Amino acid sequence: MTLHTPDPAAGHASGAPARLVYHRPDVLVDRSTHYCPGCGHGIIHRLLAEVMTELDLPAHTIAVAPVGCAVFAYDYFKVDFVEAPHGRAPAVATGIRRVRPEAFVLTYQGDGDLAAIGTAEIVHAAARGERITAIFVNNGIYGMTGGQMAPTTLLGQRTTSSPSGRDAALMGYPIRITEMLAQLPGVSYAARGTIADVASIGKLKAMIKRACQVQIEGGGFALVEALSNCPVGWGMTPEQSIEHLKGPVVEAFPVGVIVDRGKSAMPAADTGCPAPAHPEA
Amino acid sequence: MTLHTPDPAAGHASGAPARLVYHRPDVLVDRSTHYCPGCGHGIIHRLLAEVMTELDLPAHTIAVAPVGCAVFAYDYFKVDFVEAPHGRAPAVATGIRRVRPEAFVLTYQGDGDLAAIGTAEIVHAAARGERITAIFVNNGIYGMTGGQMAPTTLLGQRTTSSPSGRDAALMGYPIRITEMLAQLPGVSYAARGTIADVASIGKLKAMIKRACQVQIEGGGFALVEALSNCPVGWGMTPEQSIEHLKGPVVEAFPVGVIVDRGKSAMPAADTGCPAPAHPEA
Amino acid sequence: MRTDRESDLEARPTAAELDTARRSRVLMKGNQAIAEAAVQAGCDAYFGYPITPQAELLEWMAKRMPELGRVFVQAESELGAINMALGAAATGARVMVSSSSPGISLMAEAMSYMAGSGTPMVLVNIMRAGPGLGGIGPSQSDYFQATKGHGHGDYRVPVLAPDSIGEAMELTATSFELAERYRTPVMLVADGILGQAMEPVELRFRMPERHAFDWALTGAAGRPARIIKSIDLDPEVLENRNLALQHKYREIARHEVRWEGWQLEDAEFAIVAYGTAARVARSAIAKAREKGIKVGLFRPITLWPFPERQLMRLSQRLHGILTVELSSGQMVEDVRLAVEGRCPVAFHGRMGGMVPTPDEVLGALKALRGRTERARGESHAVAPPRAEPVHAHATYEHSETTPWVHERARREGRR
Amino acid sequence: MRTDRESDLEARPTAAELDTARRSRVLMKGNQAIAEAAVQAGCDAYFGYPITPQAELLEWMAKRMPELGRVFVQAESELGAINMALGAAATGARVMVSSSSPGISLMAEAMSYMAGSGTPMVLVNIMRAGPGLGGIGPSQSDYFQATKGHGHGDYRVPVLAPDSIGEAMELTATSFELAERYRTPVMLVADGILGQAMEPVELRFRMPERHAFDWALTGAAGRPARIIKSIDLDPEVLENRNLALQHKYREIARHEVRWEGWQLEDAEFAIVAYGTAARVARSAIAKAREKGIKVGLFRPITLWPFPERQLMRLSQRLHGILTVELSSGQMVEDVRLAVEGRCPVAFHGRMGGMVPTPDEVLGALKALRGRTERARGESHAVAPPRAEPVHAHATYEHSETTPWVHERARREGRR
Amino acid sequence: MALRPPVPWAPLVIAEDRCKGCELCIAACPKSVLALNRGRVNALGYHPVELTDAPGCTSCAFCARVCPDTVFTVWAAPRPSREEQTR
Amino acid sequence: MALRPPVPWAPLVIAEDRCKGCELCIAACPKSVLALNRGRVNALGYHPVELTDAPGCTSCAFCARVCPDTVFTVWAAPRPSREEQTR
Amino acid sequence: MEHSVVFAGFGGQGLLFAGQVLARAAIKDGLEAFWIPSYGPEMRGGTASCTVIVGDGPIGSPVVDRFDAAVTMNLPSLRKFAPRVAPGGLLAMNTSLLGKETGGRHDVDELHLLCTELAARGGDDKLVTIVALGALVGRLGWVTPGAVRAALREMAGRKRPEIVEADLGAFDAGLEAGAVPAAT
Amino acid sequence: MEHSVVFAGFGGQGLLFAGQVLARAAIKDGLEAFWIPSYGPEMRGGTASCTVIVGDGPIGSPVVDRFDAAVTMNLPSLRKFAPRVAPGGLLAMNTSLLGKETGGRHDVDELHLLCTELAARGGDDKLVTIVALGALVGRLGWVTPGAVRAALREMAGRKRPEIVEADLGAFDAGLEAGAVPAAT
Ligand SMILES: Cc1ncc(C[n+]2csc(CCOP(=O)(O)OP(=O)(O)O)c2C)c(N)n1
Ligand SMILES: Cc1ncc(C[n+]2csc(CCOP(=O)(O)OP(=O)(O)O)c2C)c(N)n1
Ligand code: SF4
Ligand code: SF4
Ligand code: SF4
Ligand code: SF4
Ligand code: SF4
Ligand code: SF4
Ligand SMILES: [Mg+2]
Ligand SMILES: [Mg+2]
Repeated sequence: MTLHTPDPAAGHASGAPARLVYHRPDVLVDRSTHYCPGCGHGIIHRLLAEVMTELDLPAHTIAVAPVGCAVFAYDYFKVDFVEAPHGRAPAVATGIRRVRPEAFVLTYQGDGDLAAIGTAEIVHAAARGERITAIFVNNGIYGMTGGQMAPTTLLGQRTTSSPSGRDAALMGYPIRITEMLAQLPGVSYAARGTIADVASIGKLKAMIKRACQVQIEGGGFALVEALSNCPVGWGMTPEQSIEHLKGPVVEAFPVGVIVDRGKSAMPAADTGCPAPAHPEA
Repeated sequence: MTLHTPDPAAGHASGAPARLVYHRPDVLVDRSTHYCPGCGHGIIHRLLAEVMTELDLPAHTIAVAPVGCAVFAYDYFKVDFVEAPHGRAPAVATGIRRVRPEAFVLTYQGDGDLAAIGTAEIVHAAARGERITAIFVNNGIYGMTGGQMAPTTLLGQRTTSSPSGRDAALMGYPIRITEMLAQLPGVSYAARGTIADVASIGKLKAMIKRACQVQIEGGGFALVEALSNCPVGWGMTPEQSIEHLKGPVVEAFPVGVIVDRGKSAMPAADTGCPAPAHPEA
Repeated sequence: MRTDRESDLEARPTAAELDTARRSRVLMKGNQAIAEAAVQAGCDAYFGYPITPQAELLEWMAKRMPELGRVFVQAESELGAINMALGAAATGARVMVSSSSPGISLMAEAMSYMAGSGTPMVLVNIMRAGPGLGGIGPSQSDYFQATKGHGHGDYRVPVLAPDSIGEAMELTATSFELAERYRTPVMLVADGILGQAMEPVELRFRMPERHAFDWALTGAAGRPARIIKSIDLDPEVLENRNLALQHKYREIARHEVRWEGWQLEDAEFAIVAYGTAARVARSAIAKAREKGIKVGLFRPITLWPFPERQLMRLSQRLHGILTVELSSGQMVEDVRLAVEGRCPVAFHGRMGGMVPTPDEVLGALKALRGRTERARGESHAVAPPRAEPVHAHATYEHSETTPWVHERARREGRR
Repeated sequence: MRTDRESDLEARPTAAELDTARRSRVLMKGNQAIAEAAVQAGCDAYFGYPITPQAELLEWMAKRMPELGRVFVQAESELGAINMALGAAATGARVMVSSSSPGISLMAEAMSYMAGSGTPMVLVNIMRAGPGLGGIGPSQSDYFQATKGHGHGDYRVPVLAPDSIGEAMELTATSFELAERYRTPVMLVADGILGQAMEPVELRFRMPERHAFDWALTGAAGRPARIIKSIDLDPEVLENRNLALQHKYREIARHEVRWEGWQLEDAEFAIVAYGTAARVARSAIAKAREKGIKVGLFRPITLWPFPERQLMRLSQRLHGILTVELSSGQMVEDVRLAVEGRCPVAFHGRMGGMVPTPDEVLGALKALRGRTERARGESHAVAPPRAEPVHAHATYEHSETTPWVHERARREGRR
Repeated sequence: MALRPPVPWAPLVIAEDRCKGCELCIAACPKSVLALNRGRVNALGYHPVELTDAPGCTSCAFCARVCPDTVFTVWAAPRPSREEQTR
Repeated sequence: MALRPPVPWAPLVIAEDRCKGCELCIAACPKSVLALNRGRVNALGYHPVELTDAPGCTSCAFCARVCPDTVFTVWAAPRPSREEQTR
Repeated sequence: MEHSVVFAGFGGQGLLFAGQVLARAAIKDGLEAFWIPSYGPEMRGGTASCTVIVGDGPIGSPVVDRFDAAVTMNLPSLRKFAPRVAPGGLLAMNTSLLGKETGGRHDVDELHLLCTELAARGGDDKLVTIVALGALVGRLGWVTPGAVRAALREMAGRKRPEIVEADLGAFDAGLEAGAVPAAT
Repeated sequence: MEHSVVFAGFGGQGLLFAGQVLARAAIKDGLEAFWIPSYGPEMRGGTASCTVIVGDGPIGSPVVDRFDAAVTMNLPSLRKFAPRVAPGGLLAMNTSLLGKETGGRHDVDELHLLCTELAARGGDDKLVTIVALGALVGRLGWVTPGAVRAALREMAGRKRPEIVEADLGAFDAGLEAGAVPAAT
């Protein structure tokens, strides 16, 4: 890679030493990614890498890669990785979690992976309260296979498998699976952020950090949904895709922390639904 | 079968004709079932049969049998039946629904079937708002395979696969899947009833009836969860099992109508969770 | 990243074009041609889930089926898709599902149910390289799965394997016919090349006749209720059910074997190959004939039922057989079962999305000829010991690199 | 309804009993014996989902594993279970999963992933009758699935088939050994009878040696990160990966074939059978020997790698082979591949949960002897035409009822 | 189907051969007029239920509504006519 | 890693060969000091981004935070010391 | 020597248990044994059965052409298994439930046992199948009564020590009833 | 007669399209054709390629040992495919991007094309691969220019009628450039 080679002794014109404001986290492998120009996966990878570095996680992380555009995630992080079959990352992570209590266990899944084929696995990992941190990249489409409709595709959105736009009567409604999961008592933390602008990116990073901390502190299942873009699948320029994200996408999928139960299992009714009693019968 | 053969001309001693208060619905095949003594499946079968008769459904019903103790349901109803693989009844029903718009489509599933292995299928049938009526028999256990833990087993409950009682830390929390599904905009009706006493049985029947009417009226997905017993799997007499049902089970799984959107898709926030917006973007 | 298919949409014939261009030659992509053939064969419902290199089939259906007021559902998964198909087919609808290798694996249980309960359906597998997530290159490594193992229990499904896009269209109609005639799921298998390539095809479609089904679920109005199921807990009853299945399979094996011979009349050698491998074999045979090697092509079109007797008879007058596959050697077992030692059987295969070239196949053929000539020479003296069968000399290109790869992979922990 | 197993709990040896009774004979149920053998073999984690006739295996683990501070998870499904196993095994843990036929079908994709990525794991299939939901009676109709098709792609897994509960315990330990030695999933298959029956067993357990794995995911502390995967989109790289796999399979085939011969020394005929069918064959052989028929047993213990060369050598001096299976005839294909026409191969099978009786097998053996004697008589005049192989005379009990069942089934719409 | 009342008059028709002796009806009967007949075993191998006190039965059909095995058909005495009621 | 500032002084180190020309940084830069260099094509085949006005850059790192390809390393001029600030 | 017996009847009659006791006793006597339940889904109150094979060498087929003995505790079992007893074999019947029913076989030894009554003598009239086991052992002597008693003590003792004595009593009552040829 | 050509370059250069135009033209000329993309996952801006085989009889192998022609539109493609051109075959190169690069082959006909410049002449400097297609046709004459023009009109006309003229211009520019031996 070509860098402007710095002079070891260099500083600002003022003579005082310059301050490093931002640099790529060490845990990222120094190579270019396979993602399309402007794809949010890159941003989310970087945030995750920053958080892992800040929390000193890389050396004891075991991560699970999905099947989706992020299938090659293992090529970009200097951490141990296993590739899960499409949708099964939460089950794979459960297996790791149970035999490696000391490891930091991380999954990274797309919306087709997590909210379609892998629905049963994510629901039950959450219900079991598996001590896992899940990063859920919702770009409302199947990026890798050529832009087909995902369960999170907006109504009216055209994709290669909904050529006249998603029609609720035939194709159902977009699923807000994070809200659904947040109801489960085993879930310690659930939040939705987005990469739509610099401020949101900052908040998203804070969510990811909290979701990792919850695991370190011994809490249950933690999930962060990151609303992301897919310029190619959406048929937009990267900039257009960001505008679309800021508008209709965020409208359909409200951002914010949905639940933060920390270490405590199942506090009452904070999802607005009556809490189950668990008699020791 | 031995019946006290009635005399055609018989009436009450008063000489006036006697009134028929209750008789088994015609749609039930006149044979004894394979269910254990006191098993709620029998009661729920009967309620369903009554409702089908009252709504004149049998001749155009196509029903889907699960894998579970109710796998032989097709032996007891005089309606067309297809057997689904374990957990896949909602997908099978979707296939029927799409090619037979005029049929009444019914599924009947146990809690292992619907809330464990079939989680993805039920969630997505609900999300698509498939015009299907689903009867969900939650007896908190895997009856057919010998009484193992189900996702709905109560905390502390001993089963053959949780011999020292269900422990949330290792086996997770009971899932209230009907509440989860009720969040989805495609769900027209979701309710939970029980067979714990005569009054509840009456209410449960009303729920089943409403869930069938919703389909007839052209609504979306309709689901009735019936809290039931499994005397054999719970290691109780039928009476004890009913007491248990009335107590801890109903406490953990509150009965009542959770959502009734009728034909309209997704009215706001009646599950206490923010409603998604669906921009036609 | 996405699998780049930039000009697909441009190349897609419009519906109008399809109508007016009947019987003329149109450039069509394999995936789309199969889909359109299904549409024209009267497919009532399609259920699928995206996967490369099959996605254009699903996408074509996403457009065409709703246009015609028919059913298209993108399921939540392959499990969803195949079970939707089970439901729709149980009502007597003409149903198709498509996927590629990993997705097909997920359908094993339901396929066994459909076979067991006699539910007609056409399943298309545009095979890619495995195992696991593998790659998306063309492959024939799901031969065993299609013809033998897949789901549990004693069942088989007819498996059709076209070697051109035109034949794929024809066999799509045939698949529906077989499915309904025998009340069975049918598989149509092609590798990724046939799915992705374009060839000129004649738009000659065929709509199999519709029959009234006395088993279909339509609501028990005015008749006893019907049940579609595969369970029978009484072993004697279940055995009878299984015997009926085996009887059906014998009927299929008797009536539905399909294969093609080419240049076999004077052949001393035959290449046995199907699908894309058969096309490569054709080119290799042309080259071999130029060099005076008398070789022909034996191309199974039904992989199950395998043209066992036909190949058996042929093998009696051959010096040797070379089986060519895009796999480690799967169909070659059926070849050997048919041949049962009547002549030597050699194998040449490529894996992982690699396709053998005609020169490679020619090389393997020459090697076989060399060995058999030596053996035949010796056999004039003593009968050749059968202990070391010729098929043991399978050729895998680059197989000398194997141990090294193995080692490196181990060292890097990247298996 | 439930599958009645009223006295299981009473019959379960307590942990104390197990400890003190080492090397003494204890009555144990197959499912429980396999489970306990796994526990004693150092199994770190078990993942499962209930299904008859395997449930007691899961239940045993539910009790024992937590007692020992090890991992037991009842997964949400078989897909969940096998993928949990994939994750746990990727970290180097010793992992077991068990199920029965329909549940095994659901594991096809993940098995392909594990084979492709080199993840060791032991999968137990207590086979029941199929296809579909079928029944819960004993069966061997998943032979093809275990040895060939199951998942997609060019992979195989070692398959071990005990014929007694004691051997099942021994082979459980062996399965872990093979899995770790070759970095591969291994299957242990038994039919429902072996799972459900009780036999006295010696509590002789074996704990395979533990090795440090240079590939296991443990956190990339002080070493480069490790990746466990099966994907490689570059066909050349993926082909190399596949060649390495095939190399491994050749190694396994070379070193790990297991089989047992019984009364073969002077045998003119052999019965080839495994598992419960081999026990029936033993009784039939005893009866046959009383009648002066010189017959022995060839019992494959590894179904893959099949003892091909051993059977091939044996077949050179036999008059005929009878293959007996609880299936429509699956292993018989591997028998024929080994024999390649060197002697006639007949088949006798039962399906649907039925088990052949010794008398039945004896009958089939006599029929084979009759046919081969006739053929040998003729062959003194002219070489026998190979066109009609003897294995075509497969016997299925009651097969004459087949068409009738078929018809009735159709009429009632109850297929 | 037992769509005519039994003779001699009784409010219940009991399909005895289908009874599994679970006793749920017995628990549900507000008048306590049901019991298992311990002296008989039906074809399924159970002691079937019997009505111990026919006049005590109010035809409330609670028994029928809780019975999992559709054992009961319930008849009621004719309702007094409106005329009779007002009298 | 570019953990020392570039010479001659510039607030950004741009890993040009990793840039895919998506222009997200350009849209995010509050000072509009970034642009694609249409005169160059990098190894990936894209026009890479460049800093058009180094003094205009405030080192806010917005560009780095939106870039999906971790192209930027951002340096800031030394902060005035507390002394300087109070002066 | 290899002997086979089937125990068949209703689900609640303790058939699987009785079979296991026999198998355990065989082991104590130094024999081989094989116990296999009909593990199909059976209703409570439906039919259940198990087969036990005891022998002095390794047990071959778990499936036998003909049983050397059948213990039939209800009518469906009698109907099903009477025809499958080997000529000269033993057909033990629970006369308390079967009354005047017979197996319709003239080439087997039909043993009519008032199991309920005999069990009551032992102290618990539910232990009908243990009575039948006793009779089988008394009649055929495949295993020693001492081994059965030891097995009973171990097995019943573990989970329900309160009825060990009743079990032993039922066994002894059956043993005695089996030892003399029954009047048909 | 059977001819094969590979079109290879960056994902956005219209390679798959150009290949399809050639295949369509072949059909119009009464020939057989086979078009196959390298359908691997390719980044935008990564490499993409397709192979076209035209012939007067049924097309056999979709995979060829050596190409009769290669159209290489960027450096990775040149490096990959130059060695795979058959001796005496054609190696067309996009000199606008490749500059002074050569295929290093002395036994093939190297055709250097300033594709961008030639395309600009036709009206749209993006249509580089259509230029190369023109040159290929001009040089080798596998199909008639008329058939290509008709195919271009049909295919470009359907989705982007506004650039049909530019496409035709680019094709003609390439045709001309291909017709005379290029100076290397
Ligand atoms: C069992 C199976 N089904 C389908 C596929 C094909 N496939 C690969 S990625 C993918 C979905 C990708 O979508 P998503 O999870 O949203 O990830 P994205 O690419 O959008 O980041 C699919 C369906 C597969 N590899 N395996
Ligand atoms: C794929 C598959 N896995 C497991 C089984 C075994 N099985 C049969 S029924 C059942 C669960 C039954 O529980 P539930 O759905 O709650 O029904 P219930 O019997 O309690 O009414 C299971 C796991 C199966 N038949 N198929
Ligand atoms: S296809 Fe979409 S999600 Fe995938 S890399 Fe490209 S832009 Fe990103
Ligand atoms: S096992 Fe339980 S659910 Fe099944 S029939 Fe018996 S009581 Fe009912
Ligand atoms: S009808 Fe009412 S009162 Fe009469 S027996 Fe039934 S529950 Fe008792
Ligand atoms: S509820 Fe029904 S089955 Fe139970 S005892 Fe009463 S009548 Fe018999
Ligand atoms: S650091 Fe801020 S001002 Fe400077 S280039 Fe980046 S975004 Fe613009
Ligand atoms: S955001 Fe990154 S990749 Fe995109 S143009 Fe800017 S520097 Fe290049
Ligand atoms: Mg996505
Ligand atoms: Mg249940």
